[in-house]
Amino acid sequence: MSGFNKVVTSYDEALEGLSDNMTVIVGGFGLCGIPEGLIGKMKSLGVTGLTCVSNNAGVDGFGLGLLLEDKQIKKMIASYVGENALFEQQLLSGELEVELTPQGTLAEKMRAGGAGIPAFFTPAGYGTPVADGKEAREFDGKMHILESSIVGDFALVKAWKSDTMGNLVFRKTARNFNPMAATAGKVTVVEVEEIVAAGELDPNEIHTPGIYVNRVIKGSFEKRIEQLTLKK
Amino acid sequence: MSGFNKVVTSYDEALEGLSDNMTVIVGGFGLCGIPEGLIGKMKSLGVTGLTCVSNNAGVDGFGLGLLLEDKQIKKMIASYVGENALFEQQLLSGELEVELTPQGTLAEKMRAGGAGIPAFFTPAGYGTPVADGKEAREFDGKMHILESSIVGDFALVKAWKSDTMGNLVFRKTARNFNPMAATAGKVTVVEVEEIVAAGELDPNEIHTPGIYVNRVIKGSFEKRIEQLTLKK
Amino acid sequence: MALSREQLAQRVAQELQDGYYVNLGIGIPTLVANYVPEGMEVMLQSENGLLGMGEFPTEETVDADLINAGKQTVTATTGASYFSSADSFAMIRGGHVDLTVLGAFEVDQQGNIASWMIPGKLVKGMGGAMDLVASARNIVVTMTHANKKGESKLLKECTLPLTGAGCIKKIVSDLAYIEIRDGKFHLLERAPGVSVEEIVAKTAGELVVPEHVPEMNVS
Amino acid sequence: MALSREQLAQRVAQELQDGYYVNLGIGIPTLVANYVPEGMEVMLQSENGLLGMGEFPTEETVDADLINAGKQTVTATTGASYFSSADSFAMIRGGHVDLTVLGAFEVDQQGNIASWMIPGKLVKGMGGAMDLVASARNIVVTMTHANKKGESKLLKECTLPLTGAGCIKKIVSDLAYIEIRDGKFHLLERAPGVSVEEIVAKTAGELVVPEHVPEMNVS
Repeated sequence: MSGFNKVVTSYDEALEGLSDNMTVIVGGFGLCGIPEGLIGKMKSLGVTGLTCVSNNAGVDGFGLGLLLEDKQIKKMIASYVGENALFEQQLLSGELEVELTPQGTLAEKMRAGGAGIPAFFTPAGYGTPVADGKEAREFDGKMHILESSIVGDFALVKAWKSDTMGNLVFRKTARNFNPMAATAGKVTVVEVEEIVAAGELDPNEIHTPGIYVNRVIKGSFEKRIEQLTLKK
Repeated sequence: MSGFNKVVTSYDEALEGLSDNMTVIVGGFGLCGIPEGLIGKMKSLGVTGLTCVSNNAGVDGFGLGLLLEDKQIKKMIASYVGENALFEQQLLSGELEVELTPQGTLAEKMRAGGAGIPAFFTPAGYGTPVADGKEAREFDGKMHILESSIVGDFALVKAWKSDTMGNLVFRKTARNFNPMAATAGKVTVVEVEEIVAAGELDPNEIHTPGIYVNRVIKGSFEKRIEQLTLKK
Repeated sequence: MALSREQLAQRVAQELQDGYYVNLGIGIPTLVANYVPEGMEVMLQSENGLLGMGEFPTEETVDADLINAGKQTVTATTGASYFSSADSFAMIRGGHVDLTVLGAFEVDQQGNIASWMIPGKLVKGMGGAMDLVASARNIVVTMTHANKKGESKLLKECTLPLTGAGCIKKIVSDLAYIEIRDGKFHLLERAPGVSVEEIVAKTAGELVVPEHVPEMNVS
Repeated sequence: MALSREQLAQRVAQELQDGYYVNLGIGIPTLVANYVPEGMEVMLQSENGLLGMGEFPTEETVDADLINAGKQTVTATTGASYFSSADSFAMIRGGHVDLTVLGAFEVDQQGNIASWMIPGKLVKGMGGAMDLVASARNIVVTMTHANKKGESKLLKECTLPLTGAGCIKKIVSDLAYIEIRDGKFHLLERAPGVSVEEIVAKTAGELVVPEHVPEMNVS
């Protein structure tokens, strides 16, 4: 077996090394493009004290909402939460801490984490509560704040296809936070719909090169729709 | 004609508005993936006092080297130059100013320019002449320097294919600096090998969305090879 | 009479130009897509990673992998492209979107906007709103002129935590079209049948009223 | 006897591990690709935007759009990918490359490296070298131990402008394999037939010499 074969066949292998109090970056936007099986496995592993970094926190009974049921999440870093009664309860009771981050800043923090950029200036959040305690500076007549990057102990990613070497292709808007998440994990685990042989993906059309990926597992997905909206 | 039709049919239209003393970002790595026709047009237009931002400065008689013949470039921002006798002469005589920038920093400066990030910290260049006059700061036990973004009055880009709406696909390593350059021009002009109808490119495989592109022109390319190296 | 939601969208749509890339927020802003003038083309940017958002899908074409920033199922138009959230906000932060339309709780005469957080109420988060208002060069805020208690939402100074500072220049309310410059609100148009007096009464901030205030052109 | 260029590459290749992503600089580092041990796979990263660099092309397969960082025509291996320069240096700066091999003019016992600029000579530029040395966790410098005048290139303190500060930990020279720790050079191996005395004589910086210095295993 080649040193570049990233395929694992069990969720136990996929999440080997994941333990309490770790920081876990999770791809997805709402319920779109989330690594469903890996989240389920986090739940069954029972790891607690997690800091989860993800744009949203799922809904009751699906997505990261599953981890709230057993109070596995200590802190959530997200741009938009509260699609979720359990989340609200735990937040109000003080069992859960939330760090709200502008969506673009959150995306850029992950990208920077993967790209060796420890901090960057952004205009988003200047003059708002998000700027509290952060350095502000003017560039070109406009105020910006300094934001720092995020790296996860694990990054859990959902992709459409992977080859055995971990080269990834995403599908439509299920791409969202997944490519940045993939770069920002000390261990990056990817759950995909389809695994193909190395060489099957066009090198010109790979969204995430395999260098960022440690493990790939073929999952099966419910792909629950959060807001089914049809043409009238 | 739709407001999204970016196709122009003459180099005059393509470079309309380009004038003396502008900052022009030019895609390419060596002679690979350079907008040959647009560079040729810059030469024939005779614009001078240009600040050119490009990884390299071409060779004698090809690429940006062409603009040196009539001393059109006042300042070059690049990571590696001097494949070029004329360049050397003009540098030594003081007719040409050079700002050498680490290659990754140069790429990130363009990306940041297009992405509304005015400045970022990078470890590259700390402790070297590149750091002179720049703010240095420690993150996570490692020293970094603050680098600022680059925006061009024009960005000249070479892509493989474009649709009429300016959605771009690059080919192999001719991609290089072109995608970032495309985002960092106040006016972005793209020279391509092939223009296809809108809808012909798979939306999932577009490298640069048309929102960054102002004008597209079909060029013809010599694609000169700088270092032909064959298998023995 | 105060504008309906549809009329608000109609008036905002008059800010569109052919070839504009536009980001529409959730709620009334979304309706603007229904009033793009005949013969004009605009492309909608959805900040979750889609340029070229189309109408809602049919039951046959619905795709869980294709949603908008409101998490609704959508379609993609001809010439659309998909990209990551980082690339999407690079586009937004870099000022490449021509027009951004969003709602607000309050706007003040300095151009500050509050739209995401009411102290004492559970906060859901700012989503992409802070990035959008801090970056866009051309923003239209659309909202009711006063809240349900009749209190003005156009203030001397915002009372709620801000979404962005000094970034709003245009407001389309149900009563008026207003621009912000020189630290003041400027009344440019009034809703059909709405008196200048009513607008003045419902504007808490400093309002500059010209001699003649034309009526908006909405149907 | 001092190692040949090929032997230098051979010794550096012993630092490879199965599954490594590797960036090889121009010159001797490039030769390392010829000595990947049997049964081991590595992927070469070329900073102009290619992961999975293959051998040189034939006349039939040569492609002007497929070059390496030295601007030579190359091929791509199975499982290769192309990406932009920003993405390439994100990969490099983010520490995702397992091993970086490059040449140098001077290295000092603090791990500083000078490799791009000789004052008084025309400077061509640093290319990607500053990003590579500042970011890689695992760097091997390969160079001759002394310059053509016989002057040591392993110094107490670099005399030339630096490429990077405090970033070098391993040197494979034509005379020795040396590690840098605690602000000192540590002699770990010597080239076959080269005496410890010669290495000591040609090392200007502080060199820690253990009792037994094994010979390198090169053919």
